[in-house]
Amino acid sequence: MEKLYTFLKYTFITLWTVFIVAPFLWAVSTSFKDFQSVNSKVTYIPWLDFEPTLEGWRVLVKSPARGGVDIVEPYFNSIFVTCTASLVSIVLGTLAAYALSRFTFKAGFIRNNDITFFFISQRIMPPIVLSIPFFIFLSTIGLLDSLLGLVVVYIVLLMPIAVWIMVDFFNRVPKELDETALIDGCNPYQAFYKVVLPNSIPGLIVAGMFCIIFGWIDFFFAFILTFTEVQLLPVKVVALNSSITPWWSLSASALISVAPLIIVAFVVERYLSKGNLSGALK
Amino acid sequence: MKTIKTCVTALISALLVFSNVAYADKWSDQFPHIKATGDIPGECSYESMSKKDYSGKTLKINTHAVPVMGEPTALHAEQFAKLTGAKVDVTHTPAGDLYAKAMVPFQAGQAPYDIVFGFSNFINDWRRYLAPVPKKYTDMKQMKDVTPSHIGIASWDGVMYQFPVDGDRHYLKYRKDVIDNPEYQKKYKADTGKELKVPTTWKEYGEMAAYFNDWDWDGDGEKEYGSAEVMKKDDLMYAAFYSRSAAYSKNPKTPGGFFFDLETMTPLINNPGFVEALTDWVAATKYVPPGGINFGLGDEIGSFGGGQTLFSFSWDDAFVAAMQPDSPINNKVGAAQLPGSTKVWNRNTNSWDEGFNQAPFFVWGWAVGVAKKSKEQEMAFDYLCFFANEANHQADIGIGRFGVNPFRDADFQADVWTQIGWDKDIAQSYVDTLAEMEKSKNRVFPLRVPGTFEFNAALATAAAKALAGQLSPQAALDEAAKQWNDILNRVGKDNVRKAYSVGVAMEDNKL
Amino acid sequence: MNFKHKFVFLFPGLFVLIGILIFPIIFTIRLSLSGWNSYTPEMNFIGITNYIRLFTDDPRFWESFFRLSFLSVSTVILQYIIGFALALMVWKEIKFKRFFRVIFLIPMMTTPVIMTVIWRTFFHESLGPVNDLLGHIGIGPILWLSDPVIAKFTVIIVEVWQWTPFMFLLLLAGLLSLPKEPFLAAAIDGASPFRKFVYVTFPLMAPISIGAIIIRLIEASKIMDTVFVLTSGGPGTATETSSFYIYIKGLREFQMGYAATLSFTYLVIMIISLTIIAKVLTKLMIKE
Amino acid sequence: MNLIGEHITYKPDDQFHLNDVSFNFKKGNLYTILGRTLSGKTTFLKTIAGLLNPDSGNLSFEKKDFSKIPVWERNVAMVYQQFINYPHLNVYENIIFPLKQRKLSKDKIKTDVEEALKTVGLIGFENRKIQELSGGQQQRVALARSLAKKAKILLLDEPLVNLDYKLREQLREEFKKIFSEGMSQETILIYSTTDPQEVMELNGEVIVLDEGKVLQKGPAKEIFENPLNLKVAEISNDPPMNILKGLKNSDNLNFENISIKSPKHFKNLENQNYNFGIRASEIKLDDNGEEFEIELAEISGSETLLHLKKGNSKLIALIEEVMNFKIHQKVKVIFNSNKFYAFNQSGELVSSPYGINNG
Repeated sequence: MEKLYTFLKYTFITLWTVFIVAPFLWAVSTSFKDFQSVNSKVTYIPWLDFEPTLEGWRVLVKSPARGGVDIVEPYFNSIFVTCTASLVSIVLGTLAAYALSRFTFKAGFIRNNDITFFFISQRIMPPIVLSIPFFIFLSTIGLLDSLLGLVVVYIVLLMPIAVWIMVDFFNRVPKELDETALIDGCNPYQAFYKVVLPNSIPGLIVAGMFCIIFGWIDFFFAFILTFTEVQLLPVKVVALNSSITPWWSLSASALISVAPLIIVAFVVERYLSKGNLSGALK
Repeated sequence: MKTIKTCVTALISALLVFSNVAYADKWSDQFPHIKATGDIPGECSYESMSKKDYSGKTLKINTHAVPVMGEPTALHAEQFAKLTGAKVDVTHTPAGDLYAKAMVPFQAGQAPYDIVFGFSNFINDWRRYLAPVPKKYTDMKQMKDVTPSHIGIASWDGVMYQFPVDGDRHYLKYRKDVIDNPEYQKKYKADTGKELKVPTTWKEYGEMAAYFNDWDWDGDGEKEYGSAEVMKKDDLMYAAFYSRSAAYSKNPKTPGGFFFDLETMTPLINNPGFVEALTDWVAATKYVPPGGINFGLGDEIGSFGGGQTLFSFSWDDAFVAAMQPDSPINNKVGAAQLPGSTKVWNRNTNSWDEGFNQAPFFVWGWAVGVAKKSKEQEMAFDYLCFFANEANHQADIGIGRFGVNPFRDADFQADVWTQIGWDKDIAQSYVDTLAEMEKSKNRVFPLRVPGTFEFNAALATAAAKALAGQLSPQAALDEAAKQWNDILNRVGKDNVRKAYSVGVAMEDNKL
Repeated sequence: MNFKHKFVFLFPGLFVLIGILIFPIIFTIRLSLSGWNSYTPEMNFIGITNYIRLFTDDPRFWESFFRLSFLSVSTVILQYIIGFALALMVWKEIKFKRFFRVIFLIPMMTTPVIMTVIWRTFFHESLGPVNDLLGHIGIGPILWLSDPVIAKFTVIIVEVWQWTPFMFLLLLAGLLSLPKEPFLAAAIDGASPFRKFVYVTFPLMAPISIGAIIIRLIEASKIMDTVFVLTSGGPGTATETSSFYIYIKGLREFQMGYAATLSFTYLVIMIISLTIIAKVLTKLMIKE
Repeated sequence: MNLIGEHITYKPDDQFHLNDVSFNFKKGNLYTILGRTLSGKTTFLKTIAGLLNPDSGNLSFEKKDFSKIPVWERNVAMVYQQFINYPHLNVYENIIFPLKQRKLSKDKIKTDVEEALKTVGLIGFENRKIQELSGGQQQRVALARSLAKKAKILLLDEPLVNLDYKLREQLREEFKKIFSEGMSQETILIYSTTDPQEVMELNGEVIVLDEGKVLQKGPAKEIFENPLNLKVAEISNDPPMNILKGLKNSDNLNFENISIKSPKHFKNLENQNYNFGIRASEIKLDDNGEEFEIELAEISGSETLLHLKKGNSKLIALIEEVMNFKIHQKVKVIFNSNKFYAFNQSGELVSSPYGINNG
């Protein structure tokens, strides 16, 4: 019985790993192909099945005038916008989440849960609902086609995530902890940053990771709200979709765009392995 | 070494038949793109542009994704910047989003781009936001060479809003190595009792495609299929449907509208002509590659260009891609007019008129305009003029991935194509095909009315349902016609009629 | 605790959110009462004409909504089950634990709009590896993207691939923070692993499960990039979802007023149904 | 110079957590709050700490209105039942946390901390992480932090309840010592518990709390001897006092089917129905007694708890030795009738073996 379970477990894990890795392997292989190797028949292994070329990768750093897309600047733009918006969202979201977790709010029929739901409900809206109003909003305040404008929009996208994760996290941090801090002479702000915050790092890491992911992978707003001054990575990469879909350079760009987040995955995993991702206070 | 190279280039250039004297000059040294011809004198030549000074100014352009149109836009932007000192910012956007990307700021009263690329059938929606092309440019020599149909496409009621930089049409591409193969001709005759030749009707097209479907007829170890077509319900598939419908529904005896009856504004798209075309098309799902029902233009180009299918019809791209030197079917393809039909619907008599009918579809192509709110209109038009100057144009049309296709009388010369390595008879069939389309008196122009997108999307949705087997062709087109009526009511019949009459006038050869 | 300081914590975030969103929401409602489109781009007032059209003459929206319900509910259920299973498997000691954990996280870090292109090539019926490999063992070709029924499952596969990690991470974090006592008690009672799961693990995980499911439902309901890139809603309208339909009406056909009507209606339906789902889940999963 | 509460009521969401509670606590004294779970003990302590604001009533300390002073300025200390320490700090940092917060001089901090560590017996553990400590040690750290602070009011909220039996016993002993020797006479010590035995051992002033209401106030002995009513009798005894409904006549106390000779101290009671109370420890095994059936036998430490049944009467008897019984076994018990309490129909104490002296 035990053996069967172990066998099934490893089988399942292996199958799932294959499922996860397969498209990446395919992307790696495809990124070294050209029109010819993609369109005549299915090929897998470089040299054996097809003659590899670096063209798919080169396109990503070539200027558009040479048929490339030059993702270097957009890459850094994306990092900047994602990190800034995540940081602001985390700060504001964590404060709000703390308030919602610890204090009681009442206004008419509105209670804490309703406020939390209000935050989360921002994510219900399909991006298309917001795109036009945001466009007009940003153009009114003069932030269209700017990094700052994107940061403003991304805050709306990301703060709900931060609030959701952190409310959940704070709810699991015993409130006696902050009470003890208050009793020990901290005012609420000191209690928050001297005691609650240092003990919330695991929660902040998860929230931060989700913010970074959701910021990094957004395409729609970056697409609608920028013109020429500012370009983000996904928008730039999608501009490779000409009449011919260039499988090779899209594969290369898919790999390149996921790369920085793999670091995030390792950081998160490290906290998971230390066993204190959310259990620090148990 | 360099001098030898230059000499050779010059020699080759000299042999070309361009009316202008071609020679390597200081401009081609600086801009290798035009090394074949050197600068060709004109109002917007390299020479002329270098005399302008736009330093300190910025030109903003939204163009298509790289490389089709996107690469030449960026390339000429770079050249333009070098020549005039201007700063040129270029953004690249996938085809499906070009409309919205320009339309959102237009409607919000903004002009983030001085120059917007799009399709020629955007003209009715866009023209109120675009600056007309000034007389200075319409009178230019390079404009005189543009064919009348392309002037017509770029204009609205006689006013040119889009600067001609490209020409587009749908035509048939076929595998010459199969159709002209005597063995296959014999085999086909034996098996079907019919001749294997370039199909002249959609029925023949279908029979041949079905015959050459799902077996390895080029001996590469992979299966080949009958036809690659744009069947994916996106922004291009209804164009394929119109191409297939033109022969059945564009009756030279019944002027006054292809999509609507101009008098009553009744949608015509559910008449037996269109139903016949859709029935053909549903049958076509049997002879496309696996997944062919989900092919977009890119898939079509990849499939035909990769040697997977016998036929394909749509824009130039698939043909030019197939003729690239590294293509597996280089010089194995032929071009011909879209197939016709042996009957055409007559809506006046409510019956079929028997007899061969063929109607080329001047599907929209790349178009580009200058925003009315742009503060740099002069520079913007200079850029476009420079983009399409003769030296650039001649270099551009030879590069398949650029997507710049013939639209000037001078382009319809076989030599233009043989010099980039095409076989002579292929080049000849290509230019003949294109030139014949220009001459035809039974042409169909794309729908350019308020709500164009709604009309086309409604049709595409209905056609897609028929292709997927969700509805019968008649039911699908009835549904589309009903939606067209709804759209008409929303938009206002008179608005649509007014706009549509402009296109009908071109179809009826009145412009 | 109740201090006046509580507002200092809450208000910055709340007001930033309200400040940025108030305009879009009011604008959307107003827009939905107008006939704004590509040829008349103005805020004319046409009353509830758009709403009448939506409720009497737009079966395609409602079809897309039910399709969306099917897709999002089924993907979320699958993600939950698989995510939970994976989390349980790498919760305790296992070989290469850290490797598997990282691998399992990675899919959600890919940009859907780019990654789905890879999937499209992956499932390409004649040039993709899946059909090619299946062909070697005599299966296929399967019409992954062009069969109305299979295409839905392809969308589900891609969604499950992309977002199971989300569930996995939340559930794993939840598992790792569970108190040890109930497990000790169960171990003393000699409960089988199955009983331990049913009576200890699962109830303890219920609150975090509900949160994760709701958030995933919200996100899954916005499914668009995947559909857009994989199938463009096709074949026919077989994979069209609400947000994709709204996108078509809005940014493709430029019927802004009508798209706003769709959006607002969609928003109201979603808020109501998510509230109900949350209540039902709480009732089902937390027995007190 | 007292901590005085007057008519304190706290009633969020229309449910009483504290209901008209008044008290007067003097410096240098130990007060124990006895009550069952959810009786309002924690609310009571938190109100004094300032973590909760009562809806009505006054709270003053040293003649100042306490309600105007926020928690962090009240100079109180509190130990929670869930060993609350700062997990991100080590033992030493935990203990100096409140001192640093008060910006005391370094030397003062050092001596205070060492003193506190010594008191709780954690010398040598300064650099340990909190997670590395056992529950008992964690609670000692919490206590040390409270002690080092030298607060004027020290609140302990069931500090021992989450520890295992042996540790509890041990720490309780230590607490007693600390309270009697280590505490300054300036401190008011308030200790809440559910455990009557703890109350007895700590031997301070007791407040019995139930559903937010004060049921009885007085010295521990008084509470034990004269519980004012059934509720108090129940709360202040573990196992709870057995209550038997019965009729007193001139000689006997008659329960359902038992008759016992009426004790002397009942002689002035009118003959009528009463609720008679008797502690579990006053029921003994005796072959001459009444026969009962054993429903359950629990062994705890050196004692055995017998749940007995006869007809509709149920009793708990505490046998001070470890014995093995079978369920449904019949045993005979006698009642130490001298230790009977009598409560009237509305539950108030009317007669006690220790002589009733309330008005």
